Amino acid sequence: MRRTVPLIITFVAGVFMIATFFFNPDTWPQNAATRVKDWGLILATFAVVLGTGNIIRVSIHKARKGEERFFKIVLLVCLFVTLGLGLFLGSDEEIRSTWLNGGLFSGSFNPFYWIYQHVQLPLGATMFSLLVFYITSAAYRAFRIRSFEAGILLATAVIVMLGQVPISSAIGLDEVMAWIMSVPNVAAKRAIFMGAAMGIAAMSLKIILGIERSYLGGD
Amino acid sequence: MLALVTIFGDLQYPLAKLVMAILLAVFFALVILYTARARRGAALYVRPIGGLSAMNEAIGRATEMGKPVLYVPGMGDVDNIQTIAAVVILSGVAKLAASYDTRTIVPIRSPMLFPVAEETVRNAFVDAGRPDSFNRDDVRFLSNDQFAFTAGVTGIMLRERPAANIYMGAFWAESLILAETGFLAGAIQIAGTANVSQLPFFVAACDYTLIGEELYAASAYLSKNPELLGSLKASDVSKVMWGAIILIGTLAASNSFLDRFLDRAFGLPTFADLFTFTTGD
Amino acid sequence: MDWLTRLDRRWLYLAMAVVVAVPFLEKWTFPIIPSAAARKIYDTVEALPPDSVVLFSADYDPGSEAELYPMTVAIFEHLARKNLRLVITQLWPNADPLVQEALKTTLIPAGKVYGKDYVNLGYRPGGSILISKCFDDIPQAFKTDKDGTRIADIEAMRGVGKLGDVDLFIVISAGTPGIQEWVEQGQARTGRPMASGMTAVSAPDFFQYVNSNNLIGILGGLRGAADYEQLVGRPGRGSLGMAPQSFGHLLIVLFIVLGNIGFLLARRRSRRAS
Amino acid sequence: MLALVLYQHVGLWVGALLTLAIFSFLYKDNPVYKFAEHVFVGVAAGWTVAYTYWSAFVPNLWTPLDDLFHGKTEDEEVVWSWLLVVPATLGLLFFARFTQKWAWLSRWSIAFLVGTYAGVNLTGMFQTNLILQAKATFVNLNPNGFPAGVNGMEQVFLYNLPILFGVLACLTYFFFSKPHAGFIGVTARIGILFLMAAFGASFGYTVMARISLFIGRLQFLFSEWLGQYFESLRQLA
Repeated sequence: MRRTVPLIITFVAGVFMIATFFFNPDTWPQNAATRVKDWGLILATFAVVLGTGNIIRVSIHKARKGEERFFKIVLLVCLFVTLGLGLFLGSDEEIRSTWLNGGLFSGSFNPFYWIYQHVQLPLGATMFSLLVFYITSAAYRAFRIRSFEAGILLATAVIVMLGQVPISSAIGLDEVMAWIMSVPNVAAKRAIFMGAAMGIAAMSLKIILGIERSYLGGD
Repeated sequence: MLALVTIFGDLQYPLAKLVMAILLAVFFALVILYTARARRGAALYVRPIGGLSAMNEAIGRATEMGKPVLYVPGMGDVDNIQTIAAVVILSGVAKLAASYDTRTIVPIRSPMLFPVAEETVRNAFVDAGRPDSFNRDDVRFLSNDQFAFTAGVTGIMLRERPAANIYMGAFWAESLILAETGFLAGAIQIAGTANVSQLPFFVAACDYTLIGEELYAASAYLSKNPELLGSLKASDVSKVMWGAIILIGTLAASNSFLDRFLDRAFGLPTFADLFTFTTGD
Repeated sequence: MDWLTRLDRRWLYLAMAVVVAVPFLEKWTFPIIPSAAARKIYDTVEALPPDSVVLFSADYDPGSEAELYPMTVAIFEHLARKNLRLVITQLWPNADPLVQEALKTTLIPAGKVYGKDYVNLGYRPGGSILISKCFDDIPQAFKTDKDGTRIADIEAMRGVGKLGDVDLFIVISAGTPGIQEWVEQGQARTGRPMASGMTAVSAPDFFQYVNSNNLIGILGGLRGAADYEQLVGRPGRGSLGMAPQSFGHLLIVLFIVLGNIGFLLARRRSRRAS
Repeated sequence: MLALVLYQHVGLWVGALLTLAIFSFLYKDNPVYKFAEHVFVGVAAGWTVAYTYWSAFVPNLWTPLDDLFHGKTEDEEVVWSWLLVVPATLGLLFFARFTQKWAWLSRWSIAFLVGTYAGVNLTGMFQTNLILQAKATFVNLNPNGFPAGVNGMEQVFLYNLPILFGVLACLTYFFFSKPHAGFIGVTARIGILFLMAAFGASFGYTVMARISLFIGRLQFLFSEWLGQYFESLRQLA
């Protein structure tokens, strides 16, 4: 039961998904496959509860031990306030249509959405924007002519960066850039994709056949 | 042949799917064949992968310094095979670290990965003979939000000061935020991903990077299960086969002779059409 | 010279912030020489005979407005000056507000008449399947325009029954469905010229279509928008973005050069020492 | 009125101060950043649960089951609604981990997920990342085989041949079962050069997009936030 049943489940689920691939769209096997894929969403909702429970547990544990107590309390307060507001106010039709269709929420004032818009969005966008600085320091530090390979890395990066400065067209640098983008870039990416696809196919097959089973926890 | 086409029913373009089914079957056969050979004990040469030996060194250094190892199993969900490869590598890393009595901190983004990762690390400690050393707080679900997770991981890097940061699995824009912060914190960094767009950043900012298929190969190495290496051989044979297919395709594209021959002999369209899927596939 | 290799990263950060923020806040302009790719698109539009049909597909949404909206405006501006028929389609559900906004500043002030000079067929789901249907029969695939007018009753759609009747495809896209689908189901099957614009991040994936002659040219990110704005002589958000971006790029290149000078000097010194 | 104040002023101030708190990290880690980080993790966690509840749990599980018990389900949907018991059970099995005795049951859920997506990925990746990429590499190497107006020599020697060679060389780099020596070694080395050129190019091309993100934040800080107090800054938007 402990070892065999999970392996049977994996095998059946995997073989089913592979088989349905070969049917036409809008035939029952393909529709069934879509349903089964949707079940993943349902499982995810249970897992989210599990994960959030872990955040709460670890935070309380740390706060008890006095490690960063203030910050852990801040975290817990933010979590429970957002969660509470969300469960009560998240049923708002307009919010849900915003979630589904993207764009900005235009409905009447809603504290839950307020938190999303004025806390979560700016924090995420700012974290994202830190990249412009990290890309600078990474380029400075890593692009050294240590070897021929490193020299190539550096040279293409510099050509492409200069190629995007809008006066580069005067000396045809944008053409050089276009060549780099459409020849070495395309060739390397294709090979990576093809190699990775073989790696994925081999790994998936090993999982389905039960040869690779470490994801189920040790033997 | 005809029977197969019939089984596949009224496909819009049965040919490409049929060709794919055959190619897939050949690939499966190769994997099963070489796995069976490896199981029977045939010696298989496998070339060394730089990042792997570096991982051992990094864990060793963390142990000497008395600091933990940070292992980020990617931002992908369990539906992404990269994540599964990351879990397999995690079980190897955690086992090695556990045998040195070194902690492995594993921040998690995907809720569904969380139970899997916790189980993996716990088992690693059990296998290393130190079940009591496992600390449940070390496998942490941080956040499902991409950048909240990133903020959380950078926090761990700066405050718990792991001596080795290992990033394996699927990564997106956060890759460089993680790798640069890790560098500032002075950790040895090893990355591995098949997300092509993020490879440049890992290559630039980390000490070692496993590129694309190397990630899957590494998981086969680390699972310490000789038969798993058989699939690497199968994948190599398949690469030669695909190289040949590409050359034939190029020949066909360069000279219409081959296509005319296919047409005359089998009533087949062009060679490239064997690999052409139509809309909706 | 050791400091050159070990510059505190915070100086880099500060320099980057200044180099991007100052030109942005001060609205500096940067000279723009349009790329060959943008010029090729411009020339193709210029060379279209009067009454030609241009199909413009807006396949993006507000998420990539910053890069793709300026492009849309610049291209519309160009089309507004020509005597062409413009057919607008959308494969993404939230593109319409942006299309409307762009029309308001370009075709409408130019006196173009809806239904006669241009038509907006609006969003339809289906992606590549929709394009494939259009290949055979556009009126059948779309049935009506955005406002519910039957396609047969629209003057601008006169003689436009299938994709083969289109003289130029222009596709601005932020992802899937988008350029790839239009190339495979539209351009490749009809052999008509196609131009496209995309976000900078996705641009590397599309250069190969230029080399295979599927696309006559591509506009990548804000730079592409700036190039086209320059060509039509209407500087906008694209052109404004060029100064911070160019200085940012030049700064990184400068840092790379400095770092390498320091690195090479240090290496030479250590070689001499040994 | 209160809503307006909250939106226009309090909201912008909160957003702006949190933005600055994150930027302060560039100087060094500090309590203000730490505060923002913990707020972020807390809010995101609460938001995720609420979001998943309303956008996945309710529409995909609760409503169909509720309809089923009230006889509102359409006939062709009945079977699928009943089958929802399967994912619901598998979801609940996650919680078996909290018991000593039944912990192993949670493996069933994991096995289902991993098996399903292994199957999905296997075919999907084989098609798009292997077959279609290989097909794209069927290049024309005949300089005379191009349409009129295309420079055949240029196409072949500048584009098609290097791409073909590059793909094969990079694939050689991914050889695991042969030592990288001799012919394979040289080819693999050339493959590495192609890989490095591609990485450099992608790196350089991404800078532009990252600068735009930072400009977006500047726009928020100067135009939206300070702009409402200082007219001269407002036009930046």
